[in-house]
Amino acid sequence: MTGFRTRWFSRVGRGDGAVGGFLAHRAGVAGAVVLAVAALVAVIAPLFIPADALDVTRVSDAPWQAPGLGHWLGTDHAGRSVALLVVQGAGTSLFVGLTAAVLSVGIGTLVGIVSGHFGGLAAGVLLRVTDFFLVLPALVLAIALSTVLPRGLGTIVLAIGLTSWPSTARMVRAQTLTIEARPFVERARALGGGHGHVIGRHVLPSVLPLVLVNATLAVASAIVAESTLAFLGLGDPTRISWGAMVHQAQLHGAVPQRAWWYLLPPGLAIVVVVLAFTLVGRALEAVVTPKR
Amino acid sequence: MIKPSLELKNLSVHYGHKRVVHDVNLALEPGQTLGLAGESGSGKSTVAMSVLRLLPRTAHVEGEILLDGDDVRTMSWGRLRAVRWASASIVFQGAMHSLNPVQRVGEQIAEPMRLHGTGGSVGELLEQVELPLGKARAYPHELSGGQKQRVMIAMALACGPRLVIADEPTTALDVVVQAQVLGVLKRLVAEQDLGLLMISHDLSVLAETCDDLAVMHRGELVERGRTREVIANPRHPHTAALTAAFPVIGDPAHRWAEPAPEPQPLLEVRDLAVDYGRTRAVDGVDLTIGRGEIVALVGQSGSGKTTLARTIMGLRTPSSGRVIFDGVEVPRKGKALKAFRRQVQLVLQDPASALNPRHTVHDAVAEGLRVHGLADDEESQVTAAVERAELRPASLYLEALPHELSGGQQQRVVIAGALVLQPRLLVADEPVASLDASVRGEIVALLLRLRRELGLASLIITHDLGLAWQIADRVAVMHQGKIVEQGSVEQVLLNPTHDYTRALLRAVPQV
Amino acid sequence: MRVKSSALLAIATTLGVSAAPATAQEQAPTPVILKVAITQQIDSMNPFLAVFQSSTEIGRLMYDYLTAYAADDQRVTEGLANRWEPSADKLTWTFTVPEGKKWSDGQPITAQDVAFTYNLMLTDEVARTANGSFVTNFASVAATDDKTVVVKTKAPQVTMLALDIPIVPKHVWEKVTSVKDYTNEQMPVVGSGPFVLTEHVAGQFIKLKANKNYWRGAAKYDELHFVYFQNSDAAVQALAKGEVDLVNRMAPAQYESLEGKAGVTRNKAQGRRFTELLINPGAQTRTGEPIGDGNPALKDVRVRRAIAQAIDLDALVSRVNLGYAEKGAGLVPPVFDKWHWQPGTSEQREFDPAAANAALDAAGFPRRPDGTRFGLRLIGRAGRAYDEQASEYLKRSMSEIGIPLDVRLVTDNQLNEVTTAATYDLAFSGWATNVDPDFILSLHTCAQRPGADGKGGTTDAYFCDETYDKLYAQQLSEFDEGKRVEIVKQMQARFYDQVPAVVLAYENALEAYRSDHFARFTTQPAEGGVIMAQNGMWGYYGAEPAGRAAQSSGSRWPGLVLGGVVIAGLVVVSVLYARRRNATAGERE
Amino acid sequence: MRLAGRLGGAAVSLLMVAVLGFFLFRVVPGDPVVSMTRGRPTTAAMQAELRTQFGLDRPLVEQFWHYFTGLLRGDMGTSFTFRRPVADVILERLGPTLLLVGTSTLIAVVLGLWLGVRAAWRRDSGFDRATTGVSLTLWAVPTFWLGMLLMMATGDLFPSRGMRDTDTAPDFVSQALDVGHHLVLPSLTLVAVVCAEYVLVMRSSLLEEMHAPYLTTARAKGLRDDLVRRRHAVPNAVLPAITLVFLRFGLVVAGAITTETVFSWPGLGLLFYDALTGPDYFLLQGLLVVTAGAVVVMNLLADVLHGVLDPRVKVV
Repeated sequence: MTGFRTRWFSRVGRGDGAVGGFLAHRAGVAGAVVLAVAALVAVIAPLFIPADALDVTRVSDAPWQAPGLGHWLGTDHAGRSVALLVVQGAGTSLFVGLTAAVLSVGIGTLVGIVSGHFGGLAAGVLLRVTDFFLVLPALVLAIALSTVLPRGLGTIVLAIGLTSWPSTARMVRAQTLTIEARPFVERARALGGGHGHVIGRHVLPSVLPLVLVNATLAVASAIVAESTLAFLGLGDPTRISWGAMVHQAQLHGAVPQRAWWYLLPPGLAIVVVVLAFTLVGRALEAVVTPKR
Repeated sequence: MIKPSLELKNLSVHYGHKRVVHDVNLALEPGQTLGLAGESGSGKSTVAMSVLRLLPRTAHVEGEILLDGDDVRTMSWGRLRAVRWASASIVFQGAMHSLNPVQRVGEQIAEPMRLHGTGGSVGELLEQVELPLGKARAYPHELSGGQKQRVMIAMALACGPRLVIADEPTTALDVVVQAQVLGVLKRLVAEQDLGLLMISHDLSVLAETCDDLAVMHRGELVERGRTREVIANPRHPHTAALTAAFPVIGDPAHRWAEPAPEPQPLLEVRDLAVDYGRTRAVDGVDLTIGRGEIVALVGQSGSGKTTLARTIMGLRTPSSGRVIFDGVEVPRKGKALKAFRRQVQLVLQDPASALNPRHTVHDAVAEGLRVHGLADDEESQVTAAVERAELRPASLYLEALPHELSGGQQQRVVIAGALVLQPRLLVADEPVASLDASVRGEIVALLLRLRRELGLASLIITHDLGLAWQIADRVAVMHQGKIVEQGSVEQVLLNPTHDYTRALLRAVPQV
Repeated sequence: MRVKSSALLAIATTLGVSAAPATAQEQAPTPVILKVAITQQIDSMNPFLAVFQSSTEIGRLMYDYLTAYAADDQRVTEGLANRWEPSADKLTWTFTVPEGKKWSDGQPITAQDVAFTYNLMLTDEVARTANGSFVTNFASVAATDDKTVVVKTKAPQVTMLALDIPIVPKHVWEKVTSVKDYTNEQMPVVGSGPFVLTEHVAGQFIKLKANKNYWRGAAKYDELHFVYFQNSDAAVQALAKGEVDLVNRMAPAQYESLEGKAGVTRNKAQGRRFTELLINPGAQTRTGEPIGDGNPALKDVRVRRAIAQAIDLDALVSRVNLGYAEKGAGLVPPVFDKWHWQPGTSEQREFDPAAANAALDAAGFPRRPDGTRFGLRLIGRAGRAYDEQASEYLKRSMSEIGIPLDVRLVTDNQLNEVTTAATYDLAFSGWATNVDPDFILSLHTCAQRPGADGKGGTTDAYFCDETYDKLYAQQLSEFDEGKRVEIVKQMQARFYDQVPAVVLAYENALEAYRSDHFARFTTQPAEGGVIMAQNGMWGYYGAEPAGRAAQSSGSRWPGLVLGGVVIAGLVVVSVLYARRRNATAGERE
Repeated sequence: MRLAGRLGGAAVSLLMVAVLGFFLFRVVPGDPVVSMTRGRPTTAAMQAELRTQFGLDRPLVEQFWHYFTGLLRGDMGTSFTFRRPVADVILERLGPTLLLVGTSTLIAVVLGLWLGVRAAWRRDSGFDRATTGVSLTLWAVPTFWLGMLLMMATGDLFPSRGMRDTDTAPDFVSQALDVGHHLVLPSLTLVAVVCAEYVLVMRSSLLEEMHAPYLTTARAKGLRDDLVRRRHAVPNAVLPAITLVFLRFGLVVAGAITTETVFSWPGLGLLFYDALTGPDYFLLQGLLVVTAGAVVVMNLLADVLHGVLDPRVKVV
């Protein structure tokens, strides 16, 4: 659909029996391994890539080479190695995904807990605002935001973070309400515990695991969102990211030239990493959600 | 020789390595009524489900299950489907969830009739269970708990089976409603000469309905005999524990509370009223609890007794009236309210949910101390409270998480959490309702011992008149937000003056 | 497995069956259609309102102007008027509209129509929206008879033979009450040009039919369709597939991708566009107030020259334009060779980083210990391949002379905003030029700078130079073309010398067409000229079909049917599958 | 009572959208008049004239008031780019978007719910693993990339752009086939991604119902397995999925931006993308109001429908 995918199905893990749980865990472990490798590549690989290899002004290889011995994933429109570009792009995509998710989940958690725990006017207004943002087509808003703000990674992070928090807020609010309805919170109140005590000792610890799950899935959708914005030409053009590579591929006519080696790798990288985050999220969820 | 309509031979069920039912032998003649008693986890429901082969695929079943002489285990699917509901039907536990929420109940009753091609009409069946015909068009959520259970019964009778299995048919129901549903079931079984296998944790319910009684304990059948004999002379210690857990009102042996001296008032409730929106939940209640006195507040669900308790605790704001504690009006907010809460502690019905699943026993018990900033010497205070709640030695339990404890132990933790603040009044909302029969006696004894040793007064909120008889000095009966009768236990329970109290007492099943 | 293969079989059979009628259809005479890809939106079909390049290009097909530019050498030639005569003081112009030219509905075209159109623009300010600049200097317009129009101007105007104003039929437009609300989409739209607008679906396509009454003679094919594409990538792809016949504005890589493609002929033409690098010369408003935040070092012309000298224009042309451009010099591209200026050997700035370094040292900007002199910002348009790539090269070139670049690629709007507010040091810009160089030259006069409030400016580079302005005023009233050319070249030399901007390259216009559908197109100019985006309609008008046999629309039928069959097949398969499952489901739990 | 409350909430949301739409896009940098006239011979006076024509020279508050009162009358202003009423422009593009999104949603719903039910019912079977795995993967696929890939892979089989060819015979059948032919790739792209979500939602929703006691009741009655599923499990489990479908449908209208961009599909998404480069204020505002309005309306519809399907929920 859009780059902005809500995480409705994140309830999948629940209701799975022992067998399903095991499966989810096994897939989750695989996902975690993939992520670890991707993170390692993102951090370490740039150190080994010679600066000249990705500088369009310095590369001397022929552009549009199909995969072969010299470049095993071929070259792009400027003669750069697609393989190196994908490796270089991992850093940007992961960085944006992580920070945007942290921002989004942070806002969402704060709003969710506040509107769930405190009643009254403020909560009502917060709820209204949350609902309002939920209604707004996130992609439209993010595009508008990235047009308003100066180009750069910060803008992308902000645009994604500011438009994707409502689902987290909803979820956290629902969870807060559930927790607050539990007898142990009533017991804490009866013991004389105030807002700080109830939130700090009961609500937050109970919400956090779900927030963690949500954050993991949020990274997945943030990476897709980043690639979407980059594809629409709204990314940070001075950085290589997977979405930006697809954008470049389209800009320079990879489709009519059938340059599959230019189009395929960045997209596959997105799919693999997003899938890995999703699998890890699901596995975490299966662990976190108490069995009924 | 009549062929038994149901015969279980060496029935064993296990899930993986976990054995739930072990070598059970049981036979049921046509028209016979048999009660199967046991605590949660005793395997009684597994036995019931195995009869129609309804256990999950992971269950491993051994032995024979003969339904009218045919072994259910080896039937083809087609044959099994034909047998289901036509030969034996089930009245499920918790009709709330056992009915399809988005289908009209009439349709649900008619479904097996169409399927098995049996005649009869939904109207007739509804009439038999004393429900108006119009209810056929209702959705389950539009019916009360009792009505739903009647629908379940009507459904069970739809295909004219010779055997009805009733699995905890009245568990979630109020005493009065329970009596009505049991009445219907009993009448129909007698009228139609049905075989009945009834499963319950409540001996008194079984005693009222069944001629024969079997008791299960940890997957094994430990006792079987005529109901009266089993109850009167239990041979197995577990059976004895079960019978003891259901106090007989009026029986001095079941009255554990020792007579208390004439007390001075500790808590006084004056003309209290509480509203939920437009409904008045508590309507002009006067109630006094003396120092060291145990008062039972009884009534059906929805009578307002829980709201009253919450208001006394200061967790709800009353619409009018006053609550006076130790001569001082209870403040409604701020530090003073916090200080008051040290004096009055709450014990909730379901200990499993009253404890934060992530907090250790130590954390849970110390929570009150931390809230009130009394954390110095936390260790010894917590240990003392835990041991006082009879979890000894405390060190065994302090680092445990709630789910590692049994229900009774959990309730003791909750009580310890209350005791640590050295309160003067305990408000206990159904403190034993969710506990197994054998455990409830221990908790009742603990509450009495605390009163004896610490002079701790209690307000026990309960629907269970037997519990009131067992523990309380005085009883207040609440009905539709008002206290209709109060007085000493003997006076109210043995010589009730109000019609409602009489109705409540009549509904209590008699062993 | 069985199910799958049977589904495949079903698809195959249906395909074979449906292919037959498709071939049969080819016998019927189908109209010959030229399909052209456009990537820019159409803002309006109302010629008084349409300002987009794509709209004006289609406007040229619907309406002739008073005069036209010849296809081969762009000289002024017959439009609706075939004769014109200025008075001695150059203030009164008399145009003759000959008899015999007809509107597409058969009505005669007369001088009345011309006078009506011009007068409408003089009286209705909304009608001046698109082409108002041509008439601001008009004093009066009158048709003395059906053949003669007399235009009086307030001051001598050199563009009197380049009035790019579509002449509209009086008998249609005199009924229009509000020009603003008139969409001009009463099909078919009455016009005087070689084609008649017959259908317009916004965002999708525009259909025109050949005007049988066109005074030059009807076009050699039947219909002209413009098909809207979101990006040139899609357009190129469509050309490769034969979905469209003509594509322009291709990126070099796209152009190269079509090399050797059967049935496709490429046209590398001299373009009317140039790309430049703005160097903020210390922007000021018309009143002399500083505006924006350009680096003060750039006020020094020696610094600007050094920067220009450090840019390897040849490398940019060969690596970024992939050779599809000519090295930049003056403001007028070589396609207009009359006005085009190339620096002489004495004026020429050769690429020489060492000299540039020395010049900067001399200008008082020595290198600091870290090797840099000062940093500059470079603003470009994100999503424009040229800017994205050229900025990398510039970054490297500038670092050679100790100037680290901070590259910021922004949206179109932001780029506009930045250049208008002069909040740049270096920025990419570019213009398309006209036959007459007046407009492109006017952009660099002092008067084009914004007013004191920072608004109302149309300046390109915030250039303000006394010498340049004097020359501009001179050429404006110079009616001797030879002398005017000389002045225009002097102006370009001055511009080159003062470097408020470096003209980087004159881009080639890269076009391609289906030569299996259309044998040839008329280019303008004849040698190395463009097919689309001409100063005229010759490219479309002169297209010659390659013979009817090649025109076939049957080729896409199999695919089309396949699409339907795939969906239908899926449905059938799932139904079958569900049936089969139902039959066996009874035995399961 | 509750319906009235929901209507009120929806109205408030729309109001906020209208306000936000106006001010958000006024912050977008760039002078639309400069954009409109770029590369053309224009004088400052002509630019000023254009500004007056579009009311851009008046104070922001006044512009807002004008826009807002117009909105109430259904007048969304005039598009800079198209020189026509925004409402007309949007209405014209609504059709293609609804066609694309409608077709895809329909296919995705049918396919997704069916697969989801199958997968959940046979949990952990090969079918389940395959379906869930494919769905999770598809969910991770960026739409635009999938679209480009499909385009590249299918080669000349399908047209690469737009909704119609210009030279198709004017009769209805040819036109319909032509549109269908163009529809295949974009709708396939949308279906792939949307469907994945429906599969996962339907699956998890049914899994939640799998242990519901009423299913045991149904089995005990002697119902066949597929009857238990069709008559009892699915009617309960489908409710959240249906609600989701409606919510998503509202969002998809705006969400087709990337698909429409890749395939040059002449719908609202493409229009939005084009309007941004203007920036065409009135068109952007109108689009935001319409797309957000679609979500609001769909939310409302989802509520009403939920009330109709689920007897436990009372809407009126």
